[in-house]
Amino acid sequence: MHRYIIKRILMLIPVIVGVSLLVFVMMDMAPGTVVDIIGGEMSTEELAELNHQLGYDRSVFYRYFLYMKDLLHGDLGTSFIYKMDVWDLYMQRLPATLELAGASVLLAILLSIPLGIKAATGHGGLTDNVSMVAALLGLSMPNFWLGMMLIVLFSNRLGWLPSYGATDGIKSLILPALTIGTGLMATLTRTTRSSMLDVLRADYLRTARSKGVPEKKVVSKHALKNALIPIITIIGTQLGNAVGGAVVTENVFAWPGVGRLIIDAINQRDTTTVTGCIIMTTVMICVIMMVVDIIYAFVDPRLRAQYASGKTRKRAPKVRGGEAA
Amino acid sequence: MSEIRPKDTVNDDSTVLDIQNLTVYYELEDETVKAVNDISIKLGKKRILGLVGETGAGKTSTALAILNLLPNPPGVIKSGSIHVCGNDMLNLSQKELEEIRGGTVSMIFQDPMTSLNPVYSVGDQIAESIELHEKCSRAEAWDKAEEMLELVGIPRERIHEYPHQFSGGMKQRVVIAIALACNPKLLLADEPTTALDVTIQAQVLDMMCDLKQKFDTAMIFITHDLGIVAEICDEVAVMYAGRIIEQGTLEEVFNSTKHPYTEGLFNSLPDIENREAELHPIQGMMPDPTKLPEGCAFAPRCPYARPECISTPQTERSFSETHKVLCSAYDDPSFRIKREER
Amino acid sequence: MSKNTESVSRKYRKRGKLGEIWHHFKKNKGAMAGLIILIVMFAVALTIDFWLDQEKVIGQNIREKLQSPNAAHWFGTDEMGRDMFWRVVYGSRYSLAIGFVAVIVSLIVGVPLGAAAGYYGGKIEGLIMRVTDIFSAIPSILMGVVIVSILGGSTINLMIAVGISSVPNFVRITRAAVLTVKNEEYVEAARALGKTDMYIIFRHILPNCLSPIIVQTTLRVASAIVSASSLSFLGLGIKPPSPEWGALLTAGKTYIRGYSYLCLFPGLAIMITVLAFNMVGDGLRDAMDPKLKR
Amino acid sequence: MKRTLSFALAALLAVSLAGCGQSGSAEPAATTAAAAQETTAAQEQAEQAEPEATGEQGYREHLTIAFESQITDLDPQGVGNANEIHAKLFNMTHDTLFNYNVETGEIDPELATSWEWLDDACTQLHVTLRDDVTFHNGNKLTAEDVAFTLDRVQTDTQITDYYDHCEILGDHELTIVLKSGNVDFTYILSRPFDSIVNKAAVEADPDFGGTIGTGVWINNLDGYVAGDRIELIRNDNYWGELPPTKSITIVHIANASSRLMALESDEVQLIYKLEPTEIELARSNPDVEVNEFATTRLYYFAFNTSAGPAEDVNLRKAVAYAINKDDLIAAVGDTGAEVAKTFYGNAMSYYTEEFDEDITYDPEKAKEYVALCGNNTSLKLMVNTSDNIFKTLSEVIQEELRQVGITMEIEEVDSAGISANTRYDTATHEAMLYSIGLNTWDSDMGRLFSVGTNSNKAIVDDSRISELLLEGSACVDPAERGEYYKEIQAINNDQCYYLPLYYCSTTIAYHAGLQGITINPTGYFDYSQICLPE
Repeated sequence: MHRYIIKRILMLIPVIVGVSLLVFVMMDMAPGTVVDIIGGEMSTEELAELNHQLGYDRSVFYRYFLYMKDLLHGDLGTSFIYKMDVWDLYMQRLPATLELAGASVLLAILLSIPLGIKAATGHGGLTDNVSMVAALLGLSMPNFWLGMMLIVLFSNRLGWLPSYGATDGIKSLILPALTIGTGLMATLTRTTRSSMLDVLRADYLRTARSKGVPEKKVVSKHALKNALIPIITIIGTQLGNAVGGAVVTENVFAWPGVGRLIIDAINQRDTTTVTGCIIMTTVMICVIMMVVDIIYAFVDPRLRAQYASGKTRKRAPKVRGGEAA
Repeated sequence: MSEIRPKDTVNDDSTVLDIQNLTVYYELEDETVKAVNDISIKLGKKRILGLVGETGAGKTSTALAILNLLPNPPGVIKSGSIHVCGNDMLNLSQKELEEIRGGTVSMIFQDPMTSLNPVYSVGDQIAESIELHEKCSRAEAWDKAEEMLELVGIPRERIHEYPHQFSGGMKQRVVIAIALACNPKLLLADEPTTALDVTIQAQVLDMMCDLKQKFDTAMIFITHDLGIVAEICDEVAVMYAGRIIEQGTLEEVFNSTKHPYTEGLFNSLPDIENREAELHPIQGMMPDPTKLPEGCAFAPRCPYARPECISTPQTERSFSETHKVLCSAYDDPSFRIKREER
Repeated sequence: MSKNTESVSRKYRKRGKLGEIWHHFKKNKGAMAGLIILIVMFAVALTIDFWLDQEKVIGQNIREKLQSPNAAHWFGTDEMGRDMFWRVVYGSRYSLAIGFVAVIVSLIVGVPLGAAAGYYGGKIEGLIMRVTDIFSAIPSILMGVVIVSILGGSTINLMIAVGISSVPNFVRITRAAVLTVKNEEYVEAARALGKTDMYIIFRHILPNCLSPIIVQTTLRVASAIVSASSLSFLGLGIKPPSPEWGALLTAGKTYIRGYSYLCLFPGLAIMITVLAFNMVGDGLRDAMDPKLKR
Repeated sequence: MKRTLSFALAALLAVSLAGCGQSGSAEPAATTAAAAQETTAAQEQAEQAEPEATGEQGYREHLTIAFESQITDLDPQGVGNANEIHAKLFNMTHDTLFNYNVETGEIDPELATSWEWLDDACTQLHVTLRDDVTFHNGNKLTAEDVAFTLDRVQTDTQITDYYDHCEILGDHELTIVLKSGNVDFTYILSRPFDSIVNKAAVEADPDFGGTIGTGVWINNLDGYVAGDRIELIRNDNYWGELPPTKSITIVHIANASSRLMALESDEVQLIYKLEPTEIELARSNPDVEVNEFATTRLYYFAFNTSAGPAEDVNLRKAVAYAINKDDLIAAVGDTGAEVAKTFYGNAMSYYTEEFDEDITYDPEKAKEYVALCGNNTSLKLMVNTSDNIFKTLSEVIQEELRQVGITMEIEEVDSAGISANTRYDTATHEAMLYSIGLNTWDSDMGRLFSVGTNSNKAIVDDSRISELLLEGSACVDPAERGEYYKEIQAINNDQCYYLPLYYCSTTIAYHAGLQGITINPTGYFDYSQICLPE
């Protein structure tokens, strides 16, 4: 397992180098630089001076080189917009993002897995049909639209829940978590169902039944554990996405998360902030995926054996069911 | 072919399995597969019935029906009754069924590769059955599981290992251990050796015979390998397109074959003593199980068939108390198949 | 059950592959409903210029601004007095076009890359997949934002942005599909006959990978429409006065407190379209893969 | 030396909005003198009613304000934060030397108790400071801090073009020396961006030392989430009057509708900028008070006069005559907006009616000019997508130009893009829509013409205008100055470098009963005294 984790971390390095280069180059291609944002009414000379200070008179690769040199020392750089270390900026936003990601994923897990199982075991029945239609609807709803409609209904018309920000504890978490959670729930229900359906036809379930294992236990013990791998994969991916910042939802709810920070930073050409946050996101996703892999190992002894031999998982287990955008 | 000799018939009153007029359909959206059509089987204690037939003849469906484990939908038992040790399998509550499955009857499935749950250790899977039926503690169940494992020839230390750590033959032994864990009265073995290579086949067969002696189990042995049947079975039933077309003691069926299909089966076996001899496979294919004819389903392939064979329903004909054949050719008292003439 | 697949495979021979797919597809009520919705939408989108006066869509009439839905204006009017119904209807053009072109962009880029990675393996695969990893490390919506910032806001650029951000998906899917057929006998045979790699890829491999790609395409069109409207929503959209749905939503969000119908209808339009694509995609997937038939 | 303020400005006066909720808020509080009197009266009432630290009337301890854009920097001299939003914060956390009195248009003392120009050319300003002021960190305010603050200003041409150095005469006394004369320098120093910071604090912590000021409110950095929220705690050692409110949170809610909804559900108590269409809705809510008033923010259409099709003055004129400014205002829905004839709105001094009929909506005339343009009748308009108003304006203008035969293509870019494309030295735009928050003093519109700076969006390099601007700044005689500024307006109307469109109005809305807001047409509101009786 140790070897596996080390390998995983080593594999992260080229991705970080590549991602940060990509961000630098792309941000450089976008019209304007951070100097244009902060240099609102400056004179040509002042702009030139600022350009020089921030390295914008040199090529993008030079700036990238400088950035990477700092990164080697663990320094994510300084934001020229917020006049803060990017690390501090990120850490200011991370709790809200994690809160939202955790809440929505938890919501999805609590609702979707039982529902997906119910749909699969009662395949073709009422629960199945209703939940599949609902899931498809959930999957098809643009979540910013859903968010706006929820705000209009629950905070404006009914006045039950706050409409913005992360100020009111659980209460302010409900609507945004529901907004992100809907898509998640839809995907997860579909995944659970199809994964369960695949497993429910497996020979070993017949074996279990022929042993006289009660149907409930056949589903909850024998089938579920086998169906879990794709479910965990989806949860991991979704959690990863959410940790990267549910950009649009955060925007709708003025949620102080990482996604909104990155968008603001992109709009203000704050390259260091964008790069730093995306690097951190990559790291976070890597950590999540590592945890997911470790959970895999608990669930599936075959994968455990694979890790023990130090091999990384070749591919994510095949996942069916639509992905949320 | 090995020598056929009559086995001592143990005449025991208690019937372990009694199937009467069982019919099983798979009802798909736009068609119905008639998998099992009106079959009856009776099996006494400690007897082994060989259920023989081509793929798709309805053998596995029959076995699953006995456990009332047909995949539903689409599988439905249309009519008939099944009694195992006096229990009406088709009218039991779910709970009673669960008690019988694995306890009184258990089944060995065809493919050991997929029959074991990959995410639980073999010990867990054996002990589960014991725990359920013998009402014992978890530790006792595991002890028993270890014994079972040893019984089927796997070192007890491997009890904590997972299916993927075993070879195919070993897995089949585990499956057998699971099936035998609770000393079932009836064991349904669905081609337990097909997936294994020949040397291992022999081992497994030997083991099963030993175990049968030990536990006094009655057995339905599903196979299409007549050699195996000859070796271990007491009785034979030959299935074709969902019907039992010939049924009798091993001796009766092997030595005085009556049905043209059974004859065809024997003819298509290679003759070890005469390597030069030509093989005589049965011509044609199994009929579409969704469109079975009124009469004999084998008629299109039957060398003796007459036009009315295919249109008139067949009647059962008994040649002895135990030997029954489903072929209208015997309406003509002079009719003999070639094998018998030889 | 074995019998099941047997009879299914028999049917294959009878109907031909396409006929078989259609046979299964049309039995799926949801998929058919989706298909009908899409056909209607396409018909409207393609012909609308012939029967609808442009003036109805872009003509401003300040005096009638911000009317709630009524008999004259079914979906109400917007802040410039334009009829929302016709704007939403007309917007289908943009949204469908964006969805399709975006996916075509990602197909054109993603499928050859994925095929090359899967077919050649080794260093080429390593390189392509690492680059894909890097691209997919950036959340796709952010990728879209950056690309639109680079290219500037316009319909074409929005399509490109959405298209590029879903390239990694197609690379992965294609590669996985290619890997499964790469070692099939017919490919070996073609190789043994000395056919060129290009020939083998296009003639033997890709045609056999089509079903996952087609299914993915349909589902991706749906998500491309959502992504595009999200980008529009973030203010990186389409030039006025084009009534693209995302742009309508963005305009509407400013009035959401008082005139929420301005958001409601474009949102519903997006939802129904995406739903239709999803249903068709699901239907296709089930129809194309008999072993997955539910 | 000071001028009298025009009547309209008086109408926008500082309002303490205690009483006007019952009667006044239903009408646009904008433009009549009567309204002004009413609000002033209300203010007096409020002042009388305000209990002196006794518990007779309870006040909410905590208030939340929602801003429409993000605060990125808590330091008044931070690079790139000279805008309305940051001004509102600095007004609360910091103090300036002088206070611009919106009512009188005069400069009042703030940290400076007295000042005088030592010479007629207005190059040396002698300032005496209060001696009872401490910073949030406990340090005393000294002349050192003032000099340090002014030296710190690096990127603000309004300061750097004039400021030379300070001569410190004592702990609380100094002379500010300018490079060239500027009558308006005290006005410039009243801007919140020139708030005084503590030298010791900044030197100890260059990143956040600047957040320490002398104002009523202390930045609580522990609660600060950059770009999202700012926590303020009352400075009980403040030298001036203290509000009863104990703490304030400033949050960023970008969407106007969301802000209103948050206000209506009492999640926030004060918001700025309502969507014009929602003003009536907000007014119909008894828990919400709305105030609408004119501002000095000018929306304008600028041509790139240095290159491209708009080099042709005929095209510029054609566009000028084709645009119907009233229609624009109607399309935006800004009922309180005021058509701009030149850079001087009637809220400002030097506004004259002379230019009112100079350029008016006249499609026929526009067509005549179009005819003079030959083939040069297409124009690309660069529009900032981050503000819906620009989008709306561009759509209407596009339609109006189409009527007279000019094809205008709209090119959407974001804020950074528009800045980058319209840099003075490398401008690539053909025309653009933009807005500028003008200050109320006369020379401020010079920013539009200042050669070599980024605020010169028309890339004007008109030597006569530059000359007039310099002379105007250094001229003490109001009448003479007026002539200079009049000539600049005439030149622009003749050349159509800029087409001033309108001065927008804006709205604040707040929880009914909220008091203590000081409005400023520049948008530099002072919220430091807000409180909400319960």
